[in-house]
Amino acid sequence: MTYDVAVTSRDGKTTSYKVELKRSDAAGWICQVDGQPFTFDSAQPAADVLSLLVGGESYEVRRETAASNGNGQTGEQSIAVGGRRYVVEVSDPRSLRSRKAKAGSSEGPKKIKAPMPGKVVRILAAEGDAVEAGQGVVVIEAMKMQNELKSPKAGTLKRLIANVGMAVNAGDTLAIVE
Amino acid sequence: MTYDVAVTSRDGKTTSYKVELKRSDAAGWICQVDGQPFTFDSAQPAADVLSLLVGGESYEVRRETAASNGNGQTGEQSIAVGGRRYVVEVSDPRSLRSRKAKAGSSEGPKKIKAPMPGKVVRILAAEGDAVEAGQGVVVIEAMKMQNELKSPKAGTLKRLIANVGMAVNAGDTLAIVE
Amino acid sequence: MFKKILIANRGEIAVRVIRACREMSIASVAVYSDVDRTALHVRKADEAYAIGPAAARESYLHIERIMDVARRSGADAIHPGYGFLSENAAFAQACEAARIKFIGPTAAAMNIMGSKTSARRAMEAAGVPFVPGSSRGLTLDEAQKVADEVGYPVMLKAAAGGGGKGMRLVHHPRDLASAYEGASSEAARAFSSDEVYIEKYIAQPRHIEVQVFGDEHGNVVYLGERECSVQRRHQKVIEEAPSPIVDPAMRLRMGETAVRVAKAAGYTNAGTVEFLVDAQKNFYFLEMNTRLQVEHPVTELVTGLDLVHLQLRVAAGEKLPFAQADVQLRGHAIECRIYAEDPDNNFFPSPGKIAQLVTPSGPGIREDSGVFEGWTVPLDYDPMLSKLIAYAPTREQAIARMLRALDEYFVGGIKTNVELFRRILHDEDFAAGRMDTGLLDRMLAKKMSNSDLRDSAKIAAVAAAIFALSSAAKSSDSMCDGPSPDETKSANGNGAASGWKRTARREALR
Amino acid sequence: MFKKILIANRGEIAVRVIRACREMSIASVAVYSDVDRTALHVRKADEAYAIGPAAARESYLHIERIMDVARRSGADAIHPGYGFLSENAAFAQACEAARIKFIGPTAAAMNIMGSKTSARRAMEAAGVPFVPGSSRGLTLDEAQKVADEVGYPVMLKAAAGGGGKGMRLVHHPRDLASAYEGASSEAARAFSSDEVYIEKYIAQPRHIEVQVFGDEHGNVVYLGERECSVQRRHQKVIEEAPSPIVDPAMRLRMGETAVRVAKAAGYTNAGTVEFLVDAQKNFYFLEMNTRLQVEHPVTELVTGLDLVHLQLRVAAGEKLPFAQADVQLRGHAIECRIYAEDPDNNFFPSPGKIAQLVTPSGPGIREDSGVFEGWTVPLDYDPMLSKLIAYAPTREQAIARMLRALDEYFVGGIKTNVELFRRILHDEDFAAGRMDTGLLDRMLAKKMSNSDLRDSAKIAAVAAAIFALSSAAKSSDSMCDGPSPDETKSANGNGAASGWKRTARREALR
Repeated sequence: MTYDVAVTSRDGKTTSYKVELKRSDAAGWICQVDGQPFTFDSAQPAADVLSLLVGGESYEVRRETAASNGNGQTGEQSIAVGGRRYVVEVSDPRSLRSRKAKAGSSEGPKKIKAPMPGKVVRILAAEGDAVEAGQGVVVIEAMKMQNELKSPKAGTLKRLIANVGMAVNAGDTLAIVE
Repeated sequence: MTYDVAVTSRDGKTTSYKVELKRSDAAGWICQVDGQPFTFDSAQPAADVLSLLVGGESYEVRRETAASNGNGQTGEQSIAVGGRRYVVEVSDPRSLRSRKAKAGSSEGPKKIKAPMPGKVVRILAAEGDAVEAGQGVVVIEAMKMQNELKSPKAGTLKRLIANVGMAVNAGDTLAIVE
Repeated sequence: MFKKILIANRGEIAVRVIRACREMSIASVAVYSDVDRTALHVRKADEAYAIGPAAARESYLHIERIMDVARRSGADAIHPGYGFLSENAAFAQACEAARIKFIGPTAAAMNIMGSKTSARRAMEAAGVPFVPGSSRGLTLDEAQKVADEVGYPVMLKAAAGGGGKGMRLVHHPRDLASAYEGASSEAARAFSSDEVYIEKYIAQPRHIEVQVFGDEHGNVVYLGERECSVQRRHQKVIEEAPSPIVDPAMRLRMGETAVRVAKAAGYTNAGTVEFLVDAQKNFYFLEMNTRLQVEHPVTELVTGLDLVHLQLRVAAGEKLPFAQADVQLRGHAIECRIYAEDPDNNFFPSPGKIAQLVTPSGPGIREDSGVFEGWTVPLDYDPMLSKLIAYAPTREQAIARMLRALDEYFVGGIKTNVELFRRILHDEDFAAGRMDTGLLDRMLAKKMSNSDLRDSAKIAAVAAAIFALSSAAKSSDSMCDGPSPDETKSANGNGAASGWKRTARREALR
Repeated sequence: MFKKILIANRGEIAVRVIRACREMSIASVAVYSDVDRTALHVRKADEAYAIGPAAARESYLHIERIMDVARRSGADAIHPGYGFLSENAAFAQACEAARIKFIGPTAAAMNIMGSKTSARRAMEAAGVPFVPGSSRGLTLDEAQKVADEVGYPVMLKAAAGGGGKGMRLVHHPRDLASAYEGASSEAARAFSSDEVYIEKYIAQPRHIEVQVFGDEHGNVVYLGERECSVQRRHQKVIEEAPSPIVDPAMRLRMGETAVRVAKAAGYTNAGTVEFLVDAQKNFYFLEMNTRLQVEHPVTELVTGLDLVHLQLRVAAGEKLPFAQADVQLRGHAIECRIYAEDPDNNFFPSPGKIAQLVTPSGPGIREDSGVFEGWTVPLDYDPMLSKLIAYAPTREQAIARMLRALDEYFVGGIKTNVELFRRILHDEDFAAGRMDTGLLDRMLAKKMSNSDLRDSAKIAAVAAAIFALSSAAKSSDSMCDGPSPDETKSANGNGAASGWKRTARREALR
């Protein structure tokens, strides 16, 4: 089995690996990463947990799927190695779903989405305004905290969906910058 | 739905209850135990866990099924209320399984079974010997501990299956007293 | 001693108090809102009663409903925890009226301390050192005058406030008006009072607080200090005891000042006197919190005391069982507040279902948690999940121990700030004890080094592939019955867990 | 300090040592047998290597294989934990030969203490008080003579023994022969030496031990005592510190005797001197355990020290970082050894899969565990799952706290002795500190009161019915798709958990 795996670390850098899992002659397993041999032993103590021994080095690995947001899209899959988390995207050449998954990557005008449920308490820019990257556009309040949603890029505030007092769900689009 | 529930506490006493679960007029539920009304609220925080509120009193209840023993028979079901455990046997009048379950209760000659896997290290009585209730018959060693298996009743050691050095599984019959 | 105590709170602090009740053979009564029916505090209490919908003001802030449960259940005392009604004098009065003991200070003492301006008047009379500024709520015009007098930068604060809400730092006169508006509107929402006042802003101050405890026989002691300078938006993130910069002489001075504060207010039970400390180690009275603090465990670990047990005994009229001289500090304790929030996304709260939960344990580790695996964190309340506390003989060991515990801590399904703590505890300035309330913001401004984050990416990639393979396996397994050869041959139950192997094998045989 | 330490053990103690290594930034190397591939110590270590099949003598007792891993991994020290090779002088010698530091006493010191008879000779020379009896292994004939001299009852003991194996109490001369046979054969199996000796039996003695610690510069200190009188078949069940009967004067006498014992053996690192204490508080040397004890955490909690950190530092050649005068005891600590065994069935070991695991936490609770939910406890080793330790300012509070923690503790799928501890901690004699090594057997002989066990049977019955209904529901649910109305209407994810309600509703609508 061969998988294309895109690994994104917390600093946003994404690296892609081609991982081929093959049975070794012995009880162990041989894996090729980007064509280079990679030998290890793996066991699964519990669901979503792997214990990997790579040449003696012990790695505890956990998988998690982030809670699905308001839009019913299921959240991203991430892998924690020891204390470090990576967002991963696995595509199996033979599967369609994974290719579909890739599609969602953001193109065209950038949306400002509500990252969680809450209430809009202030609007900081008007439709048509020019906005800087990182400039505050909408303030929502949730769990007694006010949070300013910033423009992802410099441009024009093309659409403003949010209005003060409006209740929003995670994932709702509040404004569009172009 | 009505169930017959046999509850056995750790001191061996068994009490039987007839439990009828019925919807109440309100959102809550009405239950009759042996014909007496019994009102409560129930929620299930996780699998095998119940939170019962009975007139305000909060009970955390957990269900467990003991590990199946060597013979593949699945173990007994028990219910823990707070710190206390009870072995329960639920029979649904409409189901056959539960009646079958009842069948297994010990009749006729009493068996001395290995309560867990181990090795027979000593035999303390010979076939045909008269044995007292509680008299040692077989000694098995497991987890570095020697344990003496005693006769469940006074009688004759009718059969002796175990012999020194023999490896035994949980549930294996080692001897029969009649 | 009390027979039955109602806990007017939720989350970890409710569980904390329920545990203390159990340890003292006192019946505990929980209250819960609709979204908390299966919450830990409901399940651990001896009794539990619903008090309304999710919105706090309809449930945990609803005095009448809580008093009604207290009467119905026959509770003879109420513990308010922190937050919610804990510093609400009206609630304390309602308890007095119902002849139910409020476990905390008197309503009178609360009223003095409840408004920062009245607190300031009382404390100035007692000769407690203050940061220059106004001692009462101000109009915008007045605010502008006072700001000019004490000089910029200045801090706007909600008179009825606490926990950083309704606070604004102003560097330039031109920003004062908008900040004033923001502070007072936020204050209005948070405390239903828009009164704000002004103080001179102390650059890079430390936040150090002193735990005090008073009985109802006039005895007041201090139980050492807590360093709480690691903050974000004026919210404490890490607390420790003792403070790395407080020596015995300074501890004595701060402690005695704190006791003077408490006595000036006729204070009883547990309280905390917060000080700002400048670079020259001068300390200024900030406010007094008339409740048990979130961070009380670090004081418990270094003093060997149990502050909640003590609260109950003192509230029941007992004398403090020890004198000031008996209080000895030993070792070092650090607390991390584990929040359901996303440090990579502007610290937005991240409510939702906890799909996996692995909590640390072992030597020197204490966890006060309000959650469990499978619990869905409601979005209606403060997103704190639990408090992780590490104790060790020295500060250096306590930091290393906390890092070990954080490595063991895993919360799946929602985002948490666990990784943030790793970063803070690895920070040079933090390790050296060079802290001020700006430390965290400066740290967050720095970019993380990639090397630090990427060296196990390859492992992650391989693991992801293995998981993919094993889930592919499950679907196929479900179709064929009977265990695979490996399952039967596995040495014990644990061997059989390695499901992906046999599938990969199957793959290879194709 | 060491760069990399191999832990030649498994279970909770291996995890305990690995945690200490992490806290001291030392790489840790685990070894494991075939059944332990997914064990906690393998997963928590930085490195892990297989050393053979389940049988201990093929893996955890196999010196060559462990030394081989040490060499391959480049470990510069080995921590033996307790049990297995921890008191095996040959292993210590193998380490010396390989220039790998053995974290414990020298092989020479072990040899002196390893055989009780040689230990006795050395200690008698140092003027340490002893129970009358023989000071060497005896033939049956000799045993009979000595027994007649000191008078019955007498105790037969394995010279190479420890932990109660190969011990027999003999009340009458006629039972001596069979007991001798049993003791020596058990000794042969356990320690591959059938040497046994005899001691006068002290009626209703207490078992109190003193923790000692020596560095490699001639300094030896004592760290207070542990009361270990609650035993079953000479196996400790509950340990606490301090002992309820030891006052400062007695502590001083026992401590100084223990230090004398250690010095007489040229002892270094952590060790424990066990004493028998009779009704008049006379204490007699029992044996010295040349390793870290299972029950070391209670000493850590009352002294504020970390004994494993200390072991590593002392083994690395550091001086003890404190003097005897600096050792202060504070508060009270109790440890319960949680075993996979069935108290209702003659304490038979109960290996198997841990289907559910809920562990206690919160104030004053420490758990040192070697297991996790889903782990299958192998039948090849000691069935201890974890150690639960409670700390509080007073013994009374510590007992109450432990009871609270036991109520929170739940292990599903296998039998444990958790309920046994509830019973012990509720016992009047235990509560009063009236303990001797016969306490537990006497307690177990008593029948339990029914009232104590049956009053929530009705709740259990109702719960069983609800579970039955909800499982019935699941099967039917799986056939119909789409959520039930309740699921959609539930306030948050938690509400939806109450699966049985909607089924019951369906039932009612039929």
